Amino acid sequence: MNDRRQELTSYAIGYTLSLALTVAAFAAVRWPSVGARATFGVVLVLGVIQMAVQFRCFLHVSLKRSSRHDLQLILFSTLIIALMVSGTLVILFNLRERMM
Amino acid sequence: MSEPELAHAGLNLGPSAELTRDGAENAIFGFWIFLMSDAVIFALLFATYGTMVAGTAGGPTPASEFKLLPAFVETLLLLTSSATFGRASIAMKYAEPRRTLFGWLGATLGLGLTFLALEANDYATMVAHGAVPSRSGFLSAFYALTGLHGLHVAVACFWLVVMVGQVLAYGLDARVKINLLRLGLFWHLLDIVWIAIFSVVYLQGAIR
Amino acid sequence: MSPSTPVLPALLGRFGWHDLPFVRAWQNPTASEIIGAFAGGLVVVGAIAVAAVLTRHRWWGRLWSEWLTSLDHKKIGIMYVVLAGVMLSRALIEAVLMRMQQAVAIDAPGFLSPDHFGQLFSTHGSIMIFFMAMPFLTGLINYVVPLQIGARDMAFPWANSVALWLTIGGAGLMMASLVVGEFSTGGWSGYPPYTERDFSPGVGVDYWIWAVTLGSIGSTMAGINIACTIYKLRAPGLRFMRMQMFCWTSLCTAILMIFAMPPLTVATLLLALDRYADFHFFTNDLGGNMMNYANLFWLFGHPEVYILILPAFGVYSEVVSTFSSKDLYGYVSLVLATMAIAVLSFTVWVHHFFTMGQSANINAVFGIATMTIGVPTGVKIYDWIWTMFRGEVRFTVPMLYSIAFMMTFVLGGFTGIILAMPPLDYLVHNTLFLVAHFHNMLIPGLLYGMLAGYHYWFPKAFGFRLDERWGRRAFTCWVVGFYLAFFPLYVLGASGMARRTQAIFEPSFRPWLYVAGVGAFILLAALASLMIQLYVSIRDRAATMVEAGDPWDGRGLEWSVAAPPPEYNFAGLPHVDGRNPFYDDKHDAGRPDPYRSPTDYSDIEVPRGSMAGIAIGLGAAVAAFGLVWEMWWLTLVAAEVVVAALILRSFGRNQHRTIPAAEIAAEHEAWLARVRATRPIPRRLETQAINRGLAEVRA
Amino acid sequence: MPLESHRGSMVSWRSAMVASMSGCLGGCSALSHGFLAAAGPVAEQERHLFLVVCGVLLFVAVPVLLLVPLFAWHYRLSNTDHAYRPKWEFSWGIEGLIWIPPAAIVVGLAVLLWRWTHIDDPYRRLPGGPPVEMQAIGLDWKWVFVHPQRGIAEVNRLTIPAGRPVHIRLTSGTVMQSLLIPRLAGQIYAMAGMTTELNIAAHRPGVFRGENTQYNGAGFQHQKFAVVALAPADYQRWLARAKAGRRALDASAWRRLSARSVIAAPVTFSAVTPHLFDRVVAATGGAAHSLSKARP
Ligand code: HEO
Ligand code: HEM
Ligand SMILES: [Cu+2]
Repeated sequence: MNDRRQELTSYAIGYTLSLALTVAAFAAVRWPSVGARATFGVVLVLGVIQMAVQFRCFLHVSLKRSSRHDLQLILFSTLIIALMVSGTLVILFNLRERMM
Repeated sequence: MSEPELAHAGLNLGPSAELTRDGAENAIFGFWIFLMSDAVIFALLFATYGTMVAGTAGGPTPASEFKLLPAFVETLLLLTSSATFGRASIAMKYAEPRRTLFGWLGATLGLGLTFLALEANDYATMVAHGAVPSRSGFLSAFYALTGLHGLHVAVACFWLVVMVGQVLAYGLDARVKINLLRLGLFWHLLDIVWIAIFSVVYLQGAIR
Repeated sequence: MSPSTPVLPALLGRFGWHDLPFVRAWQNPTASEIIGAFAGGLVVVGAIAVAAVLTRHRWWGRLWSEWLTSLDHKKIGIMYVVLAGVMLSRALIEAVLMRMQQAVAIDAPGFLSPDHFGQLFSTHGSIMIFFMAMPFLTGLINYVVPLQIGARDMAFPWANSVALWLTIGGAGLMMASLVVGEFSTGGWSGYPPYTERDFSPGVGVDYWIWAVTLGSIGSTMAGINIACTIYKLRAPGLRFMRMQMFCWTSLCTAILMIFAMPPLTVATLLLALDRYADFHFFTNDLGGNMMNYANLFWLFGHPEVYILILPAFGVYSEVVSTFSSKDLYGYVSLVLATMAIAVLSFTVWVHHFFTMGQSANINAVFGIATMTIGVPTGVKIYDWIWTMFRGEVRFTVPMLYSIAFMMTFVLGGFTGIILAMPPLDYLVHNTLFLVAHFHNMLIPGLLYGMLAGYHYWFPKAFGFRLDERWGRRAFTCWVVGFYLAFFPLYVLGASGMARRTQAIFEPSFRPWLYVAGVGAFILLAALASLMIQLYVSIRDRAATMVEAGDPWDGRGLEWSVAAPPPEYNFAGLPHVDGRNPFYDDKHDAGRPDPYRSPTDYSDIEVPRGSMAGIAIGLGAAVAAFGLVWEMWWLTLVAAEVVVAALILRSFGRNQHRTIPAAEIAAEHEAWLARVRATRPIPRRLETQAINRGLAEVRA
Repeated sequence: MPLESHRGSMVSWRSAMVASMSGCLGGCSALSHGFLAAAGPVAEQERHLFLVVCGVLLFVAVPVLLLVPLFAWHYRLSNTDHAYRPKWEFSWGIEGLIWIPPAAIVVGLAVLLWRWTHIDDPYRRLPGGPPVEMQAIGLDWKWVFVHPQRGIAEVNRLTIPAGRPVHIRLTSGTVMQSLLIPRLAGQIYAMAGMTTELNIAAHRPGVFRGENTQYNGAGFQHQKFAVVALAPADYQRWLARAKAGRRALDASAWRRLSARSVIAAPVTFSAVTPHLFDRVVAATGGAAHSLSKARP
């Protein structure tokens, strides 16, 4: 039952960390201490960390050989998504700037 | 056991007549690919939202519409449901009593439905003071993004009910286990999408 | 078309009598309406004729149990290709109509109304891309990849069937638009705000949205399935770097499908929200932003053209190597080039809207990224050239297509690079120059590749070869017709003639349009030749049987089994130790006999047929039809059928059938015996009747 | 001076090219409507770039066009007089040959591309003094050109002075459109609620074809117009005559114009509602408009 224990712990850690990160993000907005841009930056960073936590603790994606395929898939997807999203934002904001 | 079982919690299917271990792994991998494809859809809706958030056309703005508290509660609900689902997959994997499994699945379902109810309530409040999707590009993007997520959660809840039916009908045979695993992945991913939603939509909107 | 008064809104939604082309032609018998009614009639009569033939020969039962509900990747592959053939015929006829119209409508109205012309280029483009090219390549991949990697089926046979039927459902909607209502005039790219309700209130755009969406979802599923198959089901020993090129290109195409179809789904669904629920994503007013549609569409559209071309590249790799009797030159380069093309194709989409007004920096970056794709593409072409080098080239039909491809595609690449230069694109964007460019890639690139694959693998799938003489005739027509039909368009485009033009007011364009018109007729003759070829080949099949399975002295595992292959593909799973496993076994001394019996036979599980695929695909199509016409009850009912089919399937158990080892052994040994009795033939006789599918081994 | 002589040779090379091209144009009268018959500085530069790029690309196309038939024919099965190496499948030398020169060509083209994309940016003002300011509004299925400084407007005809730069701001009163005058400059989209820009100029007086190239419905093929470039004196006369007319582009005229229709002949308006262009842009309250109020 050692494994079961280990998995339970993994979920517990994931849950606690996520909870903390969520609270931190909301708190950063509720009681802002830095400027708007910086706050948004903080929120984004906390969000990305929380995603990583959940991928690790809930979805069990890790550097282990056994989940290598999954990891590769996720990293490749992240690359494509980053290309698409950043491209979209850069292009549309540039267009906006040049059109008004 | 130091073996691949940990790759996906519960991918310990034991001997089975119908599906080999390989088959199970393929099934999960295929589902992973689907999830990534789905993630692209969400990503593009986020990008679209980002470009439209200022397109309020003189109507309601993020600042006027988004309340932190409901968003926070919804976040807690989804996060907790992810944890309860995780607990359910452990119950499945380690062949805990059927009652335990159902208990955790039921809790997950309850949390999911509550989340949906709260979200519907948010929508209703917004609609009540004229913040409808046809009002502006910003609201269109908001409803499409959160609505698609909500739709996913609704589908996941429905699927959960179907899975409970299958457990009742067949017990935990290989097919049921695989499908529960897939549902688990789906559920966790919805939570991850929600992280992006509360950061990019609600928190960004509430930043002053 | 003027909107018609609904007859029975509660039941039939927006439908009115005026939506029937027959009624329109009756009331307003212009050439345009009569052609429309004729096309609609053809669909109806065709459907009735097919049904009659099936009934007459009592084929319904067999058709249902052996084909429509089949989960066998080979049958699904064939059904995809049949769909592609049907849709190719329709879209090609439409192309000829457009060419005729432009040839006669010079300072004259021509015979097609502007609206009808608009529907024609929209259906032609949408069909060719989504319901001709995509099914064709998906079909070939479906048929060939499992055989090449030594697998018994795709990773998800059932999802395979669902994907097929979603695609057929989408194609069905395209056909339905001929019989009831109209089609979009917004082109295959469907740019809003023109396609918003404000400007296109009819059902046409809705047909387009749902047909494309179904096709798109089907392709996403196909992509997932193909990728998973290649990732997980390779035979023992078949490492990635031993895979055949066609598998590599299929894998990359599948990956592109997985990531490039979602943007299309997003674009069409957001447009649907605009149209149905008054959202404002792409509208002129209230904060809508049409530029995002262009952005989303081409996030899909550009990778899409590489989805189309990569499998064709795979076919050429197989064909050139086989018909040069030589190892493929530069395998590693080819693999790297394929991967490079796949990844780069996500970085260039802006070149489709260089003229939207973004800054020079952005245009330049994307222009340079676009040109970069020329390098790996060129590497591929050179690799095929060097594959012929010091080989023994046989001019069979697939090889002829490959040679014509290399020499013509390079010209299309040439103009592609011109378009990739933003300042030059400003001049010829949206003109026939662009139309010439992409047909120059799509016909000699994609279509020749698909046809080469069709000729190459046909004997494998059906056990007999296609007629060589008609094949050459068709080939000649495809090549001559292509040059005549499309090279004039470069001139016209450089002269500023816009695409999608129904009438022309510039007499100096006349000679070029005439030549293009003649070319279109020759292309039609090419299609007719293909049909005659099929007929002749079936008629004379006794003389061209290749049951031994290896008519071309093939290289990959697919040639090592009978033609047609048994349901389970391989009696015993092969073990792979090189890049040309079957060829090396045949030709290298000291290797095992390629026609040996497996060490032992065991039971094989194959999936049973399932009617859920057809229920889901057609249910989705009917639901979409209901959405088009605003027959909400129909949508509801059909959607429930879809959900019910999904649930029932998930509750189903016992979905496999076991073929006993003894049966397999008997069948396989009998085939081996027949192979041993077959006379091996040398390559110079391979197109003769004497070729029964066993290759002579070089002394 | 070396620089001078270099430029001299450049010019003579170009004039030779142009001469040979106009020879061809005699035969292919269609091309005389396109950018190969460039009549303004932008189109001329782009034509020049076009010729250079075509020249470079010959190095790409010709080897393939030569080698494919050569190898296919020489190594045909029936020719017994050639080497056969069925296992030969790699050579570092050839790898270098097929990767490096094409990559080098692309790098070269990339340099060209970067330079010329910036030079020919449609937003970039042309040299030659302050431009004539014009506004173009795309309608179904016609173009309205407004001369804001003079308060005159034309439909389906654009009159400009030859030899002077013209700066056009574009928008659309309906769906997306694209304005192309092939002999003068490349195209740019016009979209409702947004403003794009295009700079053109004509060297000499003449009449050039302009059109919308972005399909916008049943009258699309009719959305063509003439660009009339006049000598400065003629242009002044034209302005005076246009101003002397009596038609005004007022609200009712605008309503008639914005209906989906084709007009038979160009129309000139001697007066225009003030700020018509900006009103059209604002009327739709389009994307860029609201986006510009975005938060930082
Ligand atoms: C199968 C389809 C296919 C393929 C393979 C390609 C390939 C390419 N395309 Fe094309 N395209 C395709 C289909 C389309 N393209 C379009 C539009 C389009 C546009 C937008 C134009 C516009 O809208 O104004 C550009 C800039 C290009 C560029 C290119 C380039 C650079 C390549 C390159 O991949 C070509 C690479 C090949 C080369 C270069 C030749 C061989 C290389 C050698 C011999 C080596 C050396 C080469 C160099 C050093 C350069 N395409 C559209 C328009 C859709 C619409 O608007 O409706 C379609 C359908
Ligand atoms: C075989 C002979 C073919 C002929 C004669 C032909 C002819 C045409 C014509 C006349 C047009 C309209 C051009 C215009 O806008 O003025 C067109 C558009 C188009 N064709 Fe083809 N075509 C052929 C094959 C194909 C194939 C094989 C494909 C794709 C695989 C294809 C894809 C398209 C697309 C995408 C468009 C653009 C549609 C649009 O404008 O939205 N065509 N073709
Ligand atoms: Cu492209």
